[in-house]
Amino acid sequence: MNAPLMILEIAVVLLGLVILLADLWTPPSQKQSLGYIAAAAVGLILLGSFFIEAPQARYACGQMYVMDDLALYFKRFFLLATVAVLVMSVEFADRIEAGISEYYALILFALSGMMFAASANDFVLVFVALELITVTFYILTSFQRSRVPSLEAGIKYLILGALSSAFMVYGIALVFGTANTTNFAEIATGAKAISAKPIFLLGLLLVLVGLGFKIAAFPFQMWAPDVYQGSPAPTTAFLAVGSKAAGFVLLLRVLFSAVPEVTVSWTKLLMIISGVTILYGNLCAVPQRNLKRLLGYSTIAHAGYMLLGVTAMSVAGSYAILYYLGGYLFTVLAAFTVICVVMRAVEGDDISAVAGLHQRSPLLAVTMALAMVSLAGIPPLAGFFGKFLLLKAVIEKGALQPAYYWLTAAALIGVVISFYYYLGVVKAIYWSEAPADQPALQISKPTRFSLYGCIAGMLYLGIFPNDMVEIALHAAQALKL
Amino acid sequence: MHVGLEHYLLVSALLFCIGLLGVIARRNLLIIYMSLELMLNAANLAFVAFSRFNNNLNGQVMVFFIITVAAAEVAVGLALIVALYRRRQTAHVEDLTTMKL
Amino acid sequence: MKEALPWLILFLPLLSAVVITLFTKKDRELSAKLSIGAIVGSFALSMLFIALAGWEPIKQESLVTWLGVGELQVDFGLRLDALSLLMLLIVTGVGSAIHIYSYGYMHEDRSMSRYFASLSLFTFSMLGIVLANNFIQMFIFWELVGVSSYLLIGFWHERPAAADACKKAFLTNRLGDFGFLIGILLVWSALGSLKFSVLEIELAKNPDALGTLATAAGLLIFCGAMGKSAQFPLHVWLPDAMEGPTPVSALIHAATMVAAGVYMLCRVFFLLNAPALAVIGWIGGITALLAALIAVQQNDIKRILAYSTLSQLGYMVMAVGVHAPSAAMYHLTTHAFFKAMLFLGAGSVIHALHHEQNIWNMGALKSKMPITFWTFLLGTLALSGVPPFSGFFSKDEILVAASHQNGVLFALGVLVAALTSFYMFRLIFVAFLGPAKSPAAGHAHESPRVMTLPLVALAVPTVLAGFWGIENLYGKQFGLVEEAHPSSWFNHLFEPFNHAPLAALAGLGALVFGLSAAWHLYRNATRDRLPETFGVLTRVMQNRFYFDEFYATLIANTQDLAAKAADAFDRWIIAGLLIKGAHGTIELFGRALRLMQTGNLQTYTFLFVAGVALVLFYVFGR
Amino acid sequence: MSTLTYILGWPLVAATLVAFIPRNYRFTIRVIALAATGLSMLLAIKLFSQFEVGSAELQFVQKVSWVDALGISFHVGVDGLNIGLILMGAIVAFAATAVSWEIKEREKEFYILLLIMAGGILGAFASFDLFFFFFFHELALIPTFIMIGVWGKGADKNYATFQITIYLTAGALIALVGLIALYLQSGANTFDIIELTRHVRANPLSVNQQHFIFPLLLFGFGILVSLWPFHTWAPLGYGAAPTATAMLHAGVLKKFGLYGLIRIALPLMPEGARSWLHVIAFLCLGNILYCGLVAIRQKDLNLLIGNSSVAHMGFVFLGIASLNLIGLTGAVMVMVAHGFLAALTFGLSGYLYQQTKTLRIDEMGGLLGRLPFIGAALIMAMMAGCGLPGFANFVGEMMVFFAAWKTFPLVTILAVWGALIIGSVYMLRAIRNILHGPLPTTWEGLKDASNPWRKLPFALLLASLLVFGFAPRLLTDKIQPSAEKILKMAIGASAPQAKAIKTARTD
Repeated sequence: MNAPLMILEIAVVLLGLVILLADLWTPPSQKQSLGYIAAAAVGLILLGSFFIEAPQARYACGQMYVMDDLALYFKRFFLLATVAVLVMSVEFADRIEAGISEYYALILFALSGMMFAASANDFVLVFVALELITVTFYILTSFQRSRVPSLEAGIKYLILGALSSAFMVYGIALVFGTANTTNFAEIATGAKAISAKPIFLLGLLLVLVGLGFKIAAFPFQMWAPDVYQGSPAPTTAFLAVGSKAAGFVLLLRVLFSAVPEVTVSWTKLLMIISGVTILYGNLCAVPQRNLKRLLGYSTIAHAGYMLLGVTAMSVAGSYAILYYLGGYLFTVLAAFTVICVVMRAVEGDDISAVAGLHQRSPLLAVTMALAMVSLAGIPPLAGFFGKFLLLKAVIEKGALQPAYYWLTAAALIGVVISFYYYLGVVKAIYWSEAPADQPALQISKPTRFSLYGCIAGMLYLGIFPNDMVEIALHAAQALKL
Repeated sequence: MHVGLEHYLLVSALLFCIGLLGVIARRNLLIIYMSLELMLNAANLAFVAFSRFNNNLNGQVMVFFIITVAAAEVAVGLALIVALYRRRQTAHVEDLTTMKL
Repeated sequence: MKEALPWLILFLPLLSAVVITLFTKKDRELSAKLSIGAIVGSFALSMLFIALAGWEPIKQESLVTWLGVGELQVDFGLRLDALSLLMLLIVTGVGSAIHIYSYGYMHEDRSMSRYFASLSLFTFSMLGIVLANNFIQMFIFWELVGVSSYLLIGFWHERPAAADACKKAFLTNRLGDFGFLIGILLVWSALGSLKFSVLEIELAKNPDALGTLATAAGLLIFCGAMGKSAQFPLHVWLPDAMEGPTPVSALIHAATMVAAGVYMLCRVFFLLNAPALAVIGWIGGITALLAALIAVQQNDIKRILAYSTLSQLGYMVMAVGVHAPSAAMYHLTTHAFFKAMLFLGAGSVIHALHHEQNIWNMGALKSKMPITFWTFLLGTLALSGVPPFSGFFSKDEILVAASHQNGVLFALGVLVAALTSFYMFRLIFVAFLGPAKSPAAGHAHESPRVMTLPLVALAVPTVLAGFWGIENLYGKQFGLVEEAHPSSWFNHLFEPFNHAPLAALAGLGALVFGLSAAWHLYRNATRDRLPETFGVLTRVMQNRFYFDEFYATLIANTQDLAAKAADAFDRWIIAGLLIKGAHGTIELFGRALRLMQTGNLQTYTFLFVAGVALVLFYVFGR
Repeated sequence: MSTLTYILGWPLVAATLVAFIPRNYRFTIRVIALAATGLSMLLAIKLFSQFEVGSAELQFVQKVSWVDALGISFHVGVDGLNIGLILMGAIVAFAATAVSWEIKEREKEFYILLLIMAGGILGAFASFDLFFFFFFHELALIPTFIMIGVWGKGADKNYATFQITIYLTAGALIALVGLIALYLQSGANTFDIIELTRHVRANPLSVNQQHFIFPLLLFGFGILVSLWPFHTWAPLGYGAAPTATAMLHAGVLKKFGLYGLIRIALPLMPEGARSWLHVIAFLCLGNILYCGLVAIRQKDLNLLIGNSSVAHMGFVFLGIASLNLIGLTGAVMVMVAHGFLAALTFGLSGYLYQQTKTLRIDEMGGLLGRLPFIGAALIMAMMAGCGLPGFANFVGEMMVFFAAWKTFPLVTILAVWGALIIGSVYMLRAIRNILHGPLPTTWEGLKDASNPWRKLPFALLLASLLVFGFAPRLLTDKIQPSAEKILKMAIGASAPQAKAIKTARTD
């Protein structure tokens, strides 16, 4: 078993249970602040994770679970994201009629799923971790049961999620049938013999479909806008950051640890998916007026950008994805925290709700503007350096295969289009006609800190990328590309 | 007639397709959901068949996982559908289009 | 000491311009005095320098490299030889007189500081042209002269006419400079240097160095002169330039700046080959005739003088064209004196009549403004070429040269001489003699001393310049030294009749003809009888041969049309069609694509499965 | 720490500082901004005077490793090519801060953005690392958009903001791809321009690679410089921008693309450059003639100045296209001169707008009588704009003409026409309609810049134009060795071309 290796996950699960239990003895008025306790505890676990080192990959549960730099990187990523999401949830708590403690606990359980996903070295664990994430998210998305959009988002996510799980499970079955194992390392060693078998390839493709659904890549992106729009803001944020990152770590593991040879032969397919995803997300976002939906489309586009790193099939591409995710974490959390605070009073999430935000709260306005700028990929913010690394990784391959240049061109067109709508948000915040005398917005201290943290993160990753590049590089090297 | 792996796989594939067809073609959420379960069971069948013919018990372990997960999923899913029904008095997919474009 | 003098001469006016602009703008008196002091100082220093150094060319030309990059070496140097030294004297001398005169003329104007600053700037620029030792330096000052002229013409900028006139002057000059610059580029690329002395040596060594482009280069450079010296067809700006204050017209648009073109042609005479000179001669001739014809039918006293200036400039250019640069310079010199004086006289009249400029509202000024009248008369006599006034000698030299080179141009020259005396005496008869034709003319008073003194001062060279041997200095400069004439002034007076009797007599005949025609038509006249006699011709002359209208149409049909087209293209095709189109396309695509997101779960599942099928087809189906 | 680091650092430090000052301390904020840019300016002047003339080596270098894995380092330095630009940038930044008294609302944000912009601009020109070169440029770009959006003027403000944003980011991204490709293809594994250059000289890029990368840089940078036909953002954007932004962007930031072409594209990709020079030469006519003609038709002063500024860029392109020593030196000279000029004209038009609340040329008139200082300064600026000697622009344009004459005589003739005729047509028209003529009664209440503080920015810019106009060697002697170095790389690759230009390099 080697359970001590899984201490972080165990801690998170225990924390979830503790929260559930604590709920019983907490007076209703205090229940909201359980979220702060949870956030603090997750923060502690995050700190604790820095005492763990994984220079060499170590295994648990019979090679199913792997602990290496990549896993550690993502675990910390998820922990950090959860801290912010929990703080955001407290901000959001008054909009959830009942069961706020369960909401926190579910977030923690989803977190544990993500952390397991980061360590997955076996299709069984892939499936279990993913289902743990997905099933909790069904609930998280529909947590505002009285709101139809929230319910609708839950149902849509449920049906489509279950559909993708079905494809994936069937795919895993086929892979298992042909390779006679579900372990990545064993598949990798035996891949030469089986990679020509169509059944094996079919199985792998179906697994990819499942993962493509998670990251919302074209053509499996349909759910994303609706679910992003309907879910409670913290859920959306967690979905955009955590769930997507989990999808990516699994994608990296499956593609590069389990079946590297097959992956190479699918380069073109991945390139097409990446390019189309970028263009689709950005184009659809252009006429969008609903802020959360706009971010939904925008996250589709960002999945496309990160797929650029996958198509590059190199360490450079992989660590670019890791770096990009790092920046993306702060950026998206910042944006959703702002949305969460601003939309408290407003029904619907139209862009006009942020009009004149700079008068109501300069801090929120600045955060949102920075987040948009970072998403657009402009220095000195994190998004720029991430895109820089991704483009570099792709162009690097261009010399060998000119198709990469076309992919670059598609990415550039996408980025340019994205300026249009990101700037539209900035415009709404700073120079749109806004209704006069809107009340100033109150921001709680933890949220304020969380915002400061996001800003600092965006700036730090944008201006001093060195440390993070080193870390991401180390983590990516665990993939043995 | 000797029943071989291919036959099991064929049945499993058929089951999967039937489920898929149900998901695409039916409008009632409950039926869609049942079709989804059918698809999961198709996978289970494939697993068991592979496990049997490859002499690898891992497949059967996986089936247990799948069954467990499916049970959890069903619990959550049904709860959701019920909540929706109570709210909207309908379980038809056409009525679930407040968010689009 | 001696080396520093020319620099001091050049920079004194600039210094005064800068000091006035930066510090003494508030103090009008002080500004004026500074400016006057600067130019008088320059004049004195010029004389001192000539006394010290003589007229011999000074070898050491450059002091600093102004700009040196690779092959492009531009010095800032001074070329000091008879040509530039004489010109120096003219500019500072005439300039001094006009500066002093301006002090009186502009005394009431509240922007006098600005006036004097511009005037000083002009002096600096003009001296720069004169002293330039290379093309770029000359071009720089060439442009600076243009801009100071712009500032001075537009001095009363609140008057629309003045504002339009300065714009027109600048643009027309720019048109000439365009050719000039191309010419400079041509010469530089062929000969590899911009320095006059180097170019002269190169060309002497190898006369065909410019090859087939020689004529083109010469003519392009002539374009510059065409603009600045207002030669046909770029002459249109000069009459309008009379919107500036009268002293400005005297200094810039009669004596110095407009002469710069002629000066420049003489300076680069070595570059001009025979075909180019022929064209130059013809342009000069045509300008002279055209302007003289127009002058006959003008009624504004300054405009008459302006067209007369044009005509005389044409004369000078014609002289260059008939291979007689020294004659051109000679005429330039004498013309500077008497035309400046004429303008100042006109200014005095205008000042006395409270800005009345129509000669048909004048009359009988002879007795009321005696000094003005007599000096004006002297100027007229000199301009018409009455011996022994300076104009006679210089004009005669041109006619002699023309008679050697080109019979038609000679005839043209004589005709212009006749016209000149006709319109000048018309002016005298109408404006100064005869009855007073308006109440203002009846109450006129002589101008103050500060204005009449310069008139008297300028009258001296007007009368005597023919006897100073200026032509010999110029002749030496251009290597046409004839045997020295150790003759008395009396011999000198009759020398033209001995040397080339045809030209001298023709000139004299023309003078007499013009004078008698004017006497016949305008003695005691109160209105112009010429239009009745000649009808259409005079109307054409009055309307200045419709050049302005022609140019307006031309510009409207070419450049303005092109601008309109470019603007429309920019507005509709690039900004409208391409950019808005691209934007619209993207928006359209976005709107079309998101139609996929119907919100219906069934569609989604279908699309999902279709997507899976697509991926499978991509991998297995091909 | 190199002086250079301080020059670009002070504005950025001040921006951070201002962020922590409460917004009602308006005076303090202003003083800090002025002090920071003023300090930068003084340091830049000191740098300029201490610059060792005649050396093509980098001076005032500072190099700090930034991202080891990628070979990115913070590397600043000056040589002849950027010394003038940095001086110009610092002076314009100060002037832009000084004219910003017209900003009355949200001053804090304005000054933060302005200072970031100033720091970014100076950083972009000082950087000798491809990454930071681009990074600083973008850093300066974002404030531009926001400033136009928030403090801009005119009905087309939003449209202008979007257009300028999309255009410039597109241009910057294309250039970025080119830069990354350059980094990758060179195989030097460093973003350091100096090392990269050294490496590429030893192992030149293949012709194919050059033909692929050069157009990326050309059009990427070209869009940033409003190369025809990618120019429409410029007049529109400047027309809508607040004064200080227009000054900084049109004056300084825009030169980034040109600087990049000279600094990076020419020496590293000589073959690519050669095959595109003709295209540049003809496109530059689009700027000079076409935009000049468009400027003639403008009814809005800022649109006129904007178009004229686009037109002036053509001269720089022509200088680059001529690919000889005179041309490159002239191109840099024009860049510096135009920086001062554009800042000056936009500053003055901003003053006029602030006074009259309109920029429509036909609504103004006779203002010289009411505004002697501003009017005189505007006349001088316009004169400088049509290439009058005495101003730095003349020197640069003249050099460009001399340089281009041998390679592209026809283009040169047309360019001269654009400079001398078309330029003066629209400039004089503007003077005639704005300053000359009778004063309408509407404008009798206008106030001239009487306070020395108000005059200072304009006087400073005018003085700079005049200093370099009268003594161009102050700059050209510094540019020349570096230009020569660039040129050696740009034409050293193939023998015949080198021979043809060799005559241009005998000094």
